[in-house]
Amino acid sequence: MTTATLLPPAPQPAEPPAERSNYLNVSYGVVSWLLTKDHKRIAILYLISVTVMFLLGGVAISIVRLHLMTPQGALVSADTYNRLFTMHGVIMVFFFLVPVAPAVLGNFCLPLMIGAKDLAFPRINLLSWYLYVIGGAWTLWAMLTEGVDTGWTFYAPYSSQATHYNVVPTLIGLVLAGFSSLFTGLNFIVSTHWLRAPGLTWFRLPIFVWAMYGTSFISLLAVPVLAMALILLMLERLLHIGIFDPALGGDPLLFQHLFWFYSHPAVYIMILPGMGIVSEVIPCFARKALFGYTFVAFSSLAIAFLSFLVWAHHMFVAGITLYAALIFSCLSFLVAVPSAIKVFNWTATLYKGSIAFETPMLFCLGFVALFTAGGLTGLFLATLGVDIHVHDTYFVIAHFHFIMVGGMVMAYMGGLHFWWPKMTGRMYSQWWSRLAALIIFVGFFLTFLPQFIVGYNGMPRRYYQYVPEFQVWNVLSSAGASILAVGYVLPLAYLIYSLRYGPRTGNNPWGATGLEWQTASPPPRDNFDVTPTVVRGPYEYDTGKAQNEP
Amino acid sequence: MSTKLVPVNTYIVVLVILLALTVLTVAVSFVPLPPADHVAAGLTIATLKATLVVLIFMHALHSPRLTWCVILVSIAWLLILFSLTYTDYLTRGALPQMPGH
Amino acid sequence: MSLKDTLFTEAEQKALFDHTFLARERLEEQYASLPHQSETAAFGMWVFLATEVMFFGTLFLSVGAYWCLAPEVIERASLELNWIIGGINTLVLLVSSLMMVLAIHSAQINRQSDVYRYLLLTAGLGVCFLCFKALEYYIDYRENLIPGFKFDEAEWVSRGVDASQIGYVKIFLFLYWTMTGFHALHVTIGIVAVLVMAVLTRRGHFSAEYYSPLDVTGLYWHFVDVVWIFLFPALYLLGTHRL
Amino acid sequence: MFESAKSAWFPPEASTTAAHVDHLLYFLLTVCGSVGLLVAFLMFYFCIKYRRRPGAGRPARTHASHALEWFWTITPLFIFVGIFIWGAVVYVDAYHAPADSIPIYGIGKQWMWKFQHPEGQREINTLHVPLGRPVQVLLTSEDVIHSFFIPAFRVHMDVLPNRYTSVWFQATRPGEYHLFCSQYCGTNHAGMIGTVVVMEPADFENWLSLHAEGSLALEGRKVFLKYRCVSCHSANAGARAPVLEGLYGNTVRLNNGRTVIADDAYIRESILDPGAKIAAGWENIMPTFRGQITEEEIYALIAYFRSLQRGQTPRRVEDYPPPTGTPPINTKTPEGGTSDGKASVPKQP
Ligand code: HEA
Ligand code: HEA
Ligand code: HEC
Ligand code: CUA
Ligand SMILES: [Cu+2]
Repeated sequence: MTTATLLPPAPQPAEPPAERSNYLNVSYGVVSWLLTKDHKRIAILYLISVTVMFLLGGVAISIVRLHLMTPQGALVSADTYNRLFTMHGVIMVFFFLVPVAPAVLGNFCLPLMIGAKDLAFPRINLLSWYLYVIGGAWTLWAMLTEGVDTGWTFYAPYSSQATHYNVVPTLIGLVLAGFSSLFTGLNFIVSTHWLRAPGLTWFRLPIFVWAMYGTSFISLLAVPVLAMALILLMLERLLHIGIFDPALGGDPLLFQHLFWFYSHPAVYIMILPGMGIVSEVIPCFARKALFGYTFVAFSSLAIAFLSFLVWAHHMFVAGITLYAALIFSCLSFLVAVPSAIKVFNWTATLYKGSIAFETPMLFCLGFVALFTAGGLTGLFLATLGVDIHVHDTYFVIAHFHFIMVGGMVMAYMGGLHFWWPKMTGRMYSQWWSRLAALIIFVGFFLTFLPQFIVGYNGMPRRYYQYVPEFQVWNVLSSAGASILAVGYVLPLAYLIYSLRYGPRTGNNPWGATGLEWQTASPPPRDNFDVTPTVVRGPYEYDTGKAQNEP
Repeated sequence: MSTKLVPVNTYIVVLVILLALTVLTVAVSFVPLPPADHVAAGLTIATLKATLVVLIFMHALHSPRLTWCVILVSIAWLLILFSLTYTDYLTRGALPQMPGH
Repeated sequence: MSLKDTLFTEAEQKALFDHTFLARERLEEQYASLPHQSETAAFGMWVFLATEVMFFGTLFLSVGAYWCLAPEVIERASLELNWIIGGINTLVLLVSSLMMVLAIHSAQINRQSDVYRYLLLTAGLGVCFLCFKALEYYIDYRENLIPGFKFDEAEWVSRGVDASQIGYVKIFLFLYWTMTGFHALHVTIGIVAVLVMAVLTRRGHFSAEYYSPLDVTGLYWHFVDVVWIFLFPALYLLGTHRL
Repeated sequence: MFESAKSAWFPPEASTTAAHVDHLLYFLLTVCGSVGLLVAFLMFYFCIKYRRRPGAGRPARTHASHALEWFWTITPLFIFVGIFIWGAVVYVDAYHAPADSIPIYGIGKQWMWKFQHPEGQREINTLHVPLGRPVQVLLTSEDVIHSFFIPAFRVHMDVLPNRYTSVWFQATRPGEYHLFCSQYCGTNHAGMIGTVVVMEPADFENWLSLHAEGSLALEGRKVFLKYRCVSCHSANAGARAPVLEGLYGNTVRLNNGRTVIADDAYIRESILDPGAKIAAGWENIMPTFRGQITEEEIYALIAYFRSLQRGQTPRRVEDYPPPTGTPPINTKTPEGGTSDGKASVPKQP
C-alpha cells in the first residue's frame, strides 16, 4: 500500500473503530439524505448527479466524434448532429463543469477547511441542489425529446426566431441551474466571512478557500445577468417582440454582450476551483509550503475581478466597433497575468521538495501542463490579429478543451482522488488510478492536439461535414476520444469498487496539514468533535505540524 | 443588524426629503430639455434618493465595513457592465462603412 | 402520545428530524450565538441584494443601449407612459419604506404591538402599490401600449414616430413591461414576507435581542423601493412632459 | 484542385493579410512556445531531481522571494503588451479597406452566399476576384447571423441581418480557395460553403466581360425609377428631395446639426429608415421602403449612387408619379442642403 512510503503524518489519531459515528452512518434512509442539511451529504448528492450529467454529455459527444470520422459524416443527420453538440456543450458547461468543483468538493471541504460545523445557510444549500436537479432534469427532458440545435451560446436571432426546436424549456432549466450556483456562491462567501474557526485569519486560509471565494464572487455577480438575458430571449421567442432580432428592430449584439458578460467570467468559475485544488495537492505531495502564498491567494481575487472586463473578446469579428475590440483585447491580456503568477508559483513549489507521485499528484501535474498549454493558446485568441483567422474554428475548440478537459477535469479528478479517503474513509487502488491518469493524459493529447492544426487550417466548428483535406486530423481526434472515454470509465469502476472493498484508511492517509484532515475520515456529523483553534498557516509541511497543532 | 438606535425624527425628515425630491424630478420632466439632460437629471436625483434610503433606512450608515464593501462592489460592477458595453454602443457609426476609411 | 410519535417510528423520526432541514432550532448549530447568527443573516441578505442589482441592472442596460441607438424615439415612447400613477406609486413605496423602518425601530425598543401595526401598514401600502400598478396596466391596455398583444402602429405614426422606427417603440414598451413586471413580482414577494413577519411578531417570536428575520425582510423591502426609485425616471421621465 | 489540399499541415497563404497573420502566429509560437517549454522543462526536471527517496526526511522550507514574484508578474505583462500591439496593428490594417478597393456586394442567407460585382455579374457560392487588387466585400444577411470566412486569406467577418459589415483582402496567389460560413446558422450551416477563385487580372477582365447583363449601377438606375425615387429625387426644378449626385462618400449635414459621411450604411438607412437621419433643410417626407425593396436592390442603388455624376439624375416624367400620400412639390427654397454644396442642393425655379 503506497501510503506506507509516505512520511509518518503528524501525530495521528489511532485507526478509528468501524462503527464510529460519522456523517454517513449517523442516520439512514433515503429521506435522511433527500432532506439533509448536512453539507457533506449534499456534496455526495451533487457528486452523483454531476457524474451522471458528465457521462451523458460525454456519450453525446462520443457520437459526434464517431460521426466526424469521415468528411461527409458517418452516422447521424445534420439536425441530429447539431442537437448533439448543443446537448454536449450545454450539459458539460452548465450542469457539469460549473457546479462540479464548488458543489461537490467545495461543499464537502470548505466548512471543514474553515473549521465550521456547516455552511451559513444549510437550507439554501439543499435548495440549490434541488434547483440543480430540477433544472437538469427539465433541460435533459427538453434536449432528449425534441432537442435544441442552437449551440450552447444561443445566439439570437437564430435561437429567438429561426430554430424550430425546444429552446424555451431548455432556457428555463438553465436559469434554474444558474440560481443553484448563485446560492452556492452566496453560502460560500457568507460562510468564509462569518464561520471561520478561532485563529483562522484570512492568510491562514488554504488557497482552495480563496479560490472558492473568487468563484462564488463571480457567480454572484454574473449569473443574474445571464438569467435576465435568457429570460429576455425566452420572452422574445414567445411574444415575437424583437429585443435581439434585427428584423424587429432589435440588436443581436446586445444578446452577445449579455451572454458573454456571464459566460466569460463563467470560464473562470470553471477554472478557479481547479487552481485551488492544485494549490492543495502539490504542496502536500511535494512536502513543501506553497511558494508565494500571498501572490497565489491574491491572484485568485485578481482573476475574479479582471474576468469581468474581457467578455467581448468572444466578439472580435461579430461586428463590435474597432474601439471596443481594441479595449477588450488589451484587457484580455491583463487577465492572463494572475494565471501566470499561479503557474510559476506551482512550479517553484516543486523546487527542492520531496515529491511523491500518488494519483492525485499525477492528475494535478497533468493539470498544470495542460492548463498552461491551453492558456497560452488563449493568448493567441486574445490577439486581435490572430483571432480574425481562428475565430469559431476548431482552434477555439482545442483551446477550451485544453483548459476545461485537460485542465479542469484533470484537476477535479485530482481533487476527487485526494479527498476520496476523506469522504469515504476508503482507499482506491493506486495501480488502477495511476493507469487511469496516464490513459486520460495520452488520450487527451491525441484528441485535442490535432484540433489546433485543423483549426488553423480553417475547419469551422459546428460542422457536421467537412472538406476532405481535414479528414486525417479528425480521425486522429476521434481515435483519441475513444481512449479518453476508456480513461474516464476506469475511475468510475475502481472508485465504486473501493467503496465496498477498498482498505480503510486512517484519518490522514496523505499526511496533509490542512484543517480538513485533522478530524476523522469520514468526518462526524458535526465535522469536529471540538471546534479547532488555528495557530498556523495551511502548508507547514517542513515542520509537519497541522494548522491546529501548537 | 443595526447596532445604533436612530431617532424616529431622522426617519421622518428623510422621508420628507425623499418626497420632495420625487416632486422635483417630476417637475424637471416638464422643463424642455434635450433627452440627454432629462436622463442625467432623472438619474442624479434618483441616485440621491437611493443613497438616502440605503444609508438611513437600510442602516448602512451604522453597518460594519463589510456591508459597505458589498454596496460599493455592486455599484462598481454595475458601472463595469454599463461602461464596457457602451464602449461598443457609443462608438457605433463613428467610422464610415466604406473603403478608404 | 404526540402526533409525531403516532405517525413515525423512532427510527423514522431520527431520519426525518435529526439533521434534516425540518429540524427547528432557533440557534443553528454552526453559529456561536444569536447575534452572530443575526449578523450573518443580515450580511447574507446584503450579498443577495448585490445579485439583485445586477439582475435589474441588465434591464436598465438594455433600455440604455436602445436609448443610445434611437434617443428621440425612446423619448417619445416614454411620454406615453402614465407618469402620474408612476409618481403616486413612488410616493406610496417611499412611505411604506418609512413604515418598515419604524417597525424595526419599534422592535429595537421592544414595542411588539407597534411592530405588528407598522408591519401591517407596510404590507397595506405594498398592496396599495400593486392596485395602482394594476390600474396603470389596465390603462396601458386601453391605450394599446402592449406590443405583440394590443398595439397600434398607426397611432404611433400619427404621434410623429417614423414608420420604420416603431420597432424601437415596441422594444421600449416591452422592456417597460418586463421591468415593472419583475418589480411587481418583487413587491408581491415582499408583501408575503412582511405578513409572515407580522404573524411571527404576533406569536411573540421577536425581542429587542433577536429580531433578525425582521431586519432581513426590511433590507429586502427597502431594496425593492430603491429599484423603483430608479425605474421611475428611467422609464417614465425620459421625455419632456406637457401639461 | 484546391490549393489548401496540397498540405494538411498549414493553410495556403494567399493574401497580403495572410502573410501578416502568419508572421504574428510565428511570433506567438516562439514566445509562448518557449515559455511553455520552460515551464514544462522545469516541472519535469524538479519532479525527477526532487522525487521522494525512501526514508528521506522533511525538506527544509524555501522562503518565498518577493523580487522573484514581482519579476514573473511584470515580465509577462510587458510581453503581453508587445503581443497586443502587434495584434492590434494587424487587426486595424485588416479593418480599413484601401480607398481603391473594388467593391463587391455579398449576401448571406440560409444556406448560400450571393455576390454581385459592380460590372453586373451575379454569383452564387463562388466568388471571382482579381489577383493583386484590393477587394472589399460588403456583407449583409437576409435571415440569421452568418460568418464570411476565407481561411487562405485569413479574413473573417460575421454577416448580420439588417446591418452592413465588410472585409477586404488582396489576393497574392491565383487558385481556388474555400469560403466557409463559420457562424452557426442552422441545419445546413456546414453546407454553406463556397469557392473563391483568384484570377490573373487579364483573365478576370475577360471573365467580367463575359455574360455581363449591364452594370450594377445601371441596375440601380432601373431600381431608382422602379420605386419612383425619381419622383422626388429628380433633376426637376424645386424637387421634393435632395439630388443625390456626388452624395456617396461626402459629408452630409443633418437637421440636428450633426454631420455624417454618406457611406453605404447611411444610404441603406436613408432608404429603410428615412426618419432616422434627416438631411438639413429637408422635410422628413420620404416614405420607408422597408419590406418592399430587397437587399440586392439596395446594393444596386448604392452602386448607382457611387457612379452618379453631376447632371445625370433623371428628370421626373409623369410615368413616374410619386408614391401615394406624397405631399405636393415644395416650391420654398430650402435653407442649406448638404454641407459640401455639391450634393442635394435643390435647383432654383
Ligand atoms: C475554463 C475555461 C477557460 C479558461 C480558463 C480560458 C482562459 C482564457 N481564454 Fe478562453 N475560452 C473558453 C474557456 C476558457 N478560456 C471557452 C469555453 C471558449 C469558447 C466559447 C465558445 O465560443 O463556445 C473560449 C474562447 C476564448 C476566446 C474567443 C475565441 C473566439 O471565439 O474567437 C478568447 C479570445 O480572447 C479566449 C481567451 C482566453 C484567455 C486570454 C484566457 C486566459 O485566462 C489564459 C491565461 C493563462 C495563461 C496565459 C497560461 C499560463 C500563463 C503563463 C505560463 C505565463 C507566461 C506566458 C507568457 C509570458 C506568454 N478564450
Ligand atoms: C465543459 C466541459 C467539456 C468537456 C468535459 C468536454 C469534453 C469533450 N468534448 Fe467538448 N465541448 C464543450 C465543453 C466540454 N467538452 C463545449 C462548451 C463545446 C461547444 C459546444 C457548442 O459548440 O455549442 C464543446 C464542443 C466539442 C466539440 C466540437 C463540436 C462541434 O463544434 O461540432 C468536440 C469535437 O470533437 C468536442 C469533443 C469533446 C470530447 C471528445 C470530450 C471528452 O473529454 C469527453 C469524454 C467523456 C466521455 C466519453 C464520457 C465518459 C465515458 C463513457 C460514459 C463511456 C461510454 C462512452 C463511450 C464508450 C464512447 N467538444
Ligand atoms: C416622397 C419623396 C421621396 C421619395 C419617393 C424618395 N425620397 Fe429619398 N429623400 C427624400 C427627402 C425629402 C430626403 C431628405 C430628408 C431625409 O434625409 O430624409 C431624402 C433623402 C434621401 C437620401 C439621403 C440623401 C442625403 O442628402 O442625406 C437618400 C440616399 C435617398 N433619399 C434615397 C432614396 C431612394 C433610393 C429612394 C427610392 C427607393 C428615395 N430616396 C425615395 C424624399 C424622397
Ligand atoms: Cu451560415 Cu453558418
Ligand atoms: Cu472568454
